[in-house]
Amino acid sequence: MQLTNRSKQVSNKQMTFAERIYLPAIATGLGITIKHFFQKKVTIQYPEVKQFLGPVFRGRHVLKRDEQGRERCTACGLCAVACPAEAISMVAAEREKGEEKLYREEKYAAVYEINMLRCIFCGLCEEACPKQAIYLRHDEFVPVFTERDQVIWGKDLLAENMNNRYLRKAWTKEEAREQDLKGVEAEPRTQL
Amino acid sequence: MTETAVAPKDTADLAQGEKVQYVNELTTLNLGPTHPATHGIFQNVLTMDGEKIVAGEQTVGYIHRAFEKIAERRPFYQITTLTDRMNYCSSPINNMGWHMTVEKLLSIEVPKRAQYIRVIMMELARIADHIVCNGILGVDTGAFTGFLYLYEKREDIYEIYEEVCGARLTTNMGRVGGMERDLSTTAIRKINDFLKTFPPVLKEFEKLFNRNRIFMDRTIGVGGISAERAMSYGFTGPNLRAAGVDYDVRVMSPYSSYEDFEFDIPVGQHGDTYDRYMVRNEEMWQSLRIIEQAMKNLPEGPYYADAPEFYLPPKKEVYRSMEALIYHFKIVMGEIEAPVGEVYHAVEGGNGELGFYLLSDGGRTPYRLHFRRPCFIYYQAYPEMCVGSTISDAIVTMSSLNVIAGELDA
Amino acid sequence: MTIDVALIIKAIIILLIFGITLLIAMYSTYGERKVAAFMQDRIGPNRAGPFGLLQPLADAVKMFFKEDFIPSQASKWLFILGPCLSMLTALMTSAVIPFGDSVKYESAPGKVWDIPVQAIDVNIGILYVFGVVSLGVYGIMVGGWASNNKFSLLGAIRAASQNISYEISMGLAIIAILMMTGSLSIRHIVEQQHGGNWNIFYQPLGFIIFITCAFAECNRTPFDLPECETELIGGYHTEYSSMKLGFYLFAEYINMFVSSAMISSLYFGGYNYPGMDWVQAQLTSSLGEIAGHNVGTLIGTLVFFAKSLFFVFFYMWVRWTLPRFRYDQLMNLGWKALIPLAMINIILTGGAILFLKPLIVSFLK
Amino acid sequence: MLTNQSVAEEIIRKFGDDVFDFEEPFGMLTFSTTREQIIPMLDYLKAHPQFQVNFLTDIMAIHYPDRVGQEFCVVYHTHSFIHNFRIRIKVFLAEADVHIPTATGLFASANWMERETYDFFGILFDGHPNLKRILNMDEMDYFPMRKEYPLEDPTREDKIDALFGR
Amino acid sequence: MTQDIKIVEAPEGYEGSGFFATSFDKVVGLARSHSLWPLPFATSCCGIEFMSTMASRYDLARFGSERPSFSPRQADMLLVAGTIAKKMAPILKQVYLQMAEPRWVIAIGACASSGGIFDTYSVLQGIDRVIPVDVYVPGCPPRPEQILEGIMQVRELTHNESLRRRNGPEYQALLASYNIQ
Amino acid sequence: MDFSSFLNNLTPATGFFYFLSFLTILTGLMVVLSKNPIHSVLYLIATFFCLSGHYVLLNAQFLAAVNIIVYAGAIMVLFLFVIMFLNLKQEDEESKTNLTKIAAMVTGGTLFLIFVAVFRKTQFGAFNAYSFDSQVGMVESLGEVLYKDYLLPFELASILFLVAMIGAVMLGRREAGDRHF
Repeated sequence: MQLTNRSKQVSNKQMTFAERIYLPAIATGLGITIKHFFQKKVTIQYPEVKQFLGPVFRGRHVLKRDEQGRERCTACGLCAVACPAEAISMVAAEREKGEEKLYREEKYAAVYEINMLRCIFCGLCEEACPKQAIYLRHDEFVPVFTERDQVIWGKDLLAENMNNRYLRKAWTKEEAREQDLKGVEAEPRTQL
Repeated sequence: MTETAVAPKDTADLAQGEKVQYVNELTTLNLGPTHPATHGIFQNVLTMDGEKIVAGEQTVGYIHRAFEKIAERRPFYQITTLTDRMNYCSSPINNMGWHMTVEKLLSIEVPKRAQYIRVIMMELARIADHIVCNGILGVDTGAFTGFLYLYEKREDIYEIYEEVCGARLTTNMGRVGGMERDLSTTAIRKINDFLKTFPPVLKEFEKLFNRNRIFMDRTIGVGGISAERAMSYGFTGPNLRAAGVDYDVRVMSPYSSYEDFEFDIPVGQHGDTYDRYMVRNEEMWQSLRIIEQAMKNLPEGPYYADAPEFYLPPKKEVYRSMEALIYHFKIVMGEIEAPVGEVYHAVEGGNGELGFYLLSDGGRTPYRLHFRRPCFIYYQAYPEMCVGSTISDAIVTMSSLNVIAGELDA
Repeated sequence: MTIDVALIIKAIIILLIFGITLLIAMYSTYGERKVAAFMQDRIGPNRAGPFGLLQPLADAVKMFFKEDFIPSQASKWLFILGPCLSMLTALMTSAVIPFGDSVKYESAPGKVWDIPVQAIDVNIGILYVFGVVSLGVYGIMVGGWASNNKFSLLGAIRAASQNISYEISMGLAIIAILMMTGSLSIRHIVEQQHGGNWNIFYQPLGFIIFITCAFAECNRTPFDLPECETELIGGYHTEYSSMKLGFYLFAEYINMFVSSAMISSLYFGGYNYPGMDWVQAQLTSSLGEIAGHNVGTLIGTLVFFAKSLFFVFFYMWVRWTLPRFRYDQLMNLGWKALIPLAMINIILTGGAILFLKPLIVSFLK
Repeated sequence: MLTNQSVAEEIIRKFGDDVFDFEEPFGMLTFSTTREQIIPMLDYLKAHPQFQVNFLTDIMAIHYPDRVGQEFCVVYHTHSFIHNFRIRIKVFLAEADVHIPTATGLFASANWMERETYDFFGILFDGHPNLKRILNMDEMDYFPMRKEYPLEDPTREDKIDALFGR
Repeated sequence: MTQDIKIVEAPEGYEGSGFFATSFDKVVGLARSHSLWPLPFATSCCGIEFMSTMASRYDLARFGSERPSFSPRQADMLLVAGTIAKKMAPILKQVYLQMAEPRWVIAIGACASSGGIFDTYSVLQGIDRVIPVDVYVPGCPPRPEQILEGIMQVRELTHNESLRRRNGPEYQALLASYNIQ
Repeated sequence: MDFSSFLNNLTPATGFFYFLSFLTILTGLMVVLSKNPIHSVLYLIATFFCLSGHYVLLNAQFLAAVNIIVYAGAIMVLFLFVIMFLNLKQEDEESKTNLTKIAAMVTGGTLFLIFVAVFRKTQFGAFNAYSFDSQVGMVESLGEVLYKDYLLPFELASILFLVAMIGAVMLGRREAGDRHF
């Protein structure tokens, strides 16, 4: 049935004599594979060589702290709502006197847990966060687990380590776009 | 599945239709659900006379995940993550299809640039989808190597995805109202690189298979279906086109500026495996053409629509202005009411017409969301296509149909 | 005493032949994986030892310590017999292949022993190989049937019909060679191809038929229907685990090596190579009669291995390039293409021997 | 080119009072009919020399627990390739009587779509050759897509309400 | 190959002039860890990522694991990649039962490990409901790198496992808790 | 002649002969006695091997090889093939009526009588070591006899085979419009 005038017949089932006797096509095929035999291999030797995963890769979560090391999270719960896997849970608490060094906002997450096996790394929590608190690291994965009871990560694992801070080129996509337009060199996709 | 000690069912029951006198004893072969050739998961109970199939019946639902039920509990923007996992070989098409459905419901006009970016992503996804299908067809006919050559290029597509959205397979790409981020210079470079490096690889793949008599013998006349039966069985996409009907949603009811692009609709002759293979192959070339055109004519401008109620405001605004913060909260909580109405939107997915039938009662979630999943609809023709052929044919037919379990079982 | 030493040398040669056959088969598995990887732009095994050289060892040890599973519904003895038969027949074949010329040993002055580098030189060597190869299918059939699994049975049935069909054209292809050489002894055939006078130049068609049939007899792609993974999971060895599986896989590689050795013996002159007379003369003149001869034999043997290994590589090369046939196409090819071709080849050869040869001989005179 | 107006008029002329509730949401001709008329309707559209609505895009159902007497709605999406014209037909059914004739005689594709609809909503397609569950397990004793049934897996043990964050 | 890759190290043992002794367990463990044949039980998205892992760029073959054994008898590790619905669970269990000891199980991805986003009536909430799991790989789907991490974790387990573990009472108790004899 | 002296006089060749004969008869009996047809076929193959051994003892290497190639290698494979296809197992055990049993007894008894009669009349030829031609069973002498004395029957037989083969191929030919297989 012809519905449009853009159709194009593509399949030709008539074989020529050369095709009929198998050998030329086989020889071509063998030629292609032997060519690849001597070509450079594309394999990345993974555990030793690590590849850069792109500036916006959605890896493991981190609860950012600000410059003074205070937690940014204010336990608003937007990330938990935005999570399609319902993997995030938190308990909010009021900041007490003397805790200003620990928490930036007046409310903070006393408990912040992510079920790492439920998480689908969709990035919606990062997008939902109004406080620049939760990020998905572009340079690290969640490690593998051997026990089911290791999988719920609390703040001890999620909160950023001040000695080994998580850095990234741009913290929002607008920022990334500005830098991109300015021509800030993108990180090369090679070894990490 | 190696366990074949199935209770010998009354095989005559399986041979639906007229009673045939079989000289030989019939055996029942359980193909799947974990047979390597079923890739995804479905079971084919084949009744065989020697190596010849006399009847078949499929059992599906082995990864039924209740997408439609979940969709009734999730705000619109979270449903994107569901569509990712439907046809996971070409998730961006699903993502975009869903966004366009919602945009249709909300009557949002998406700017040209976003539309073009979407087209680029969708065509990349189509290439990725067809790579898997044609590569696997190669694997199932016994030639593994060609598949890996193509798969290398698929990794390049993944890199582009990663640059655009941050994930490889389940992309969660795009947002209601546009794209979540613009194409970065790296992404543009990578797409251009891909446009340059993919054709030689595809040519090589074609040289390995297209005119190789072993492959042609394996596929020509195998699993054929007439255009009429194909229409009756609800075939769409490459499988219908292979039968000779040039139905393509991109041309018939253009969406996302497809009317701007110049491309052909490849069609086959008899709807057999070779036709399907050739059509998919040609579609990859056509997709490349579309991407080329889109990259060349990529308009400047915003990459998201001016719809503050639905598109998340820039983060900077959120930190600064109260209004943006309120919108931000409302959008994330899913509290912005959608209009009441019903909308059907179809896109040309990797396997055919991927339809979204969205019924909204004005709440934060769809009242009912139905996916028209092409795989589910055409897979029922499989017994008819493989009866009378051998088990090898049945397997080749199955892989050329490109049945994606996630899409099949919802 | 003197006889004993000769016997010991013979025994060493026999042991070496079997040892080398096993070793080559073992490293063929590694080679297969590396070749596949390289053709697919990958690297292949490289963690077990330098360049992954210990990979076959790791596989073997693992298989030895894997649970040996006998399905409850299988017939136990036949289930065990299957892989044993496969391995036995595969190993038996290498006995009559001449790996090299001969080793000379002077036990006493003037008393020189001439020991061929071959396990046994039967004067019906080809028939022996043929007979043993035709038995190889029993291992597959018995194993496949005993597994009590439909996929295995299908694999076994395919193997049986395939092997029988391709044996015929293989035999017919060899007959053309026999017509040329007039001997059934493989050593004779090899010796007649002295220097660069290889049969491939006289029998190109026969060679193509033979190698196709060899692929089919070894169940290698494009004829790997008995085990093809995507259709029959593992075919006849679906139910096998542990070392019994190892035997099956191993037998396949031994068969591959043996048939490569046959190809190089029958069509590529075995241990002969162009200019070998000159090399031999140089060696004898520089090293002395006996030592020179032995070194010459060694070089010949190495040449033979190089040829055989090339064909082993060719097997792998083809496997990772071509799609496989369908069952009926395979039968069609065997019965409708190869057998008539082989017959035509015989007629042509006969004609050439009867008419062309005297013509050329008289012309040269 | 077919217009919604002309097609609707033609259908009304043919079926009279059996078609009602004409709508055009987002340009697609939508109307309702009765279950007695649905198969003749599909047949008519398919055989119509001009319309040639010969492609069944989709069959699905909707559950409206609040509409008494019209709890279930079966929706047919049909498509005329020649004119690129889509029609949506709805049939409302009461919960007490969820029978509707099958369309498998007209479209082979209706087979599984109807089975799926049965599986999800329990709608009985009379005359269907093989009306049994397709996606869910045969042992399942309810129709999961009906609004009253929960989504979540009831056996999930690690489900603490606190985890949901809302 | 300019980069140094970590190849196998000789197992711990006693070395003297001309001899090297090590425990049998270690040698076997070492061999096993370099020859883990996977049985890909790939049902959905993660299966595609597993294909990537097998493909040229990540090349599972480097660890000697490229031979997929679709027959459970021959496989050493079961890679469950993708959603396992309740309809599928008995089949998964059967495949596990058909595997020959020693066997390891990796749950790849959120769905196989815990059900992921599919907390629904039809999806099994983690395959550890039906079979014992050795390694969970998070991610939806995990990147090939993560799948490789998971496989390397299994290699670690294999390497250090005692030959007698599979006959030990602890293991029997574990199996018994899943109603597996 | 008592048994020990018999053993003492046994040359390797005769010893081998007795051993092979014993095996031949044993496997031959097992062919008949096995309940499972597959086992019967396998015993039959073993019988052929023993017979080939006898040929070798007779210095008829060609016949030995051909016996294995043709009978064990091809015909028995087909036997096995057919039996596997028919999937005969323990069924049909009761189907033997008294009539069949009687008929079988009569036939068997007659055959036995004929054998006895034949053996009674048989005269063993004297073995003369000097006039014995060791090459009589070799390929060359066989070829000479076949192509000189029995040329016509040989050629006729080969034509018969050729015709049969071509006929088989023709029968297997696909009719136009027929689906393959």
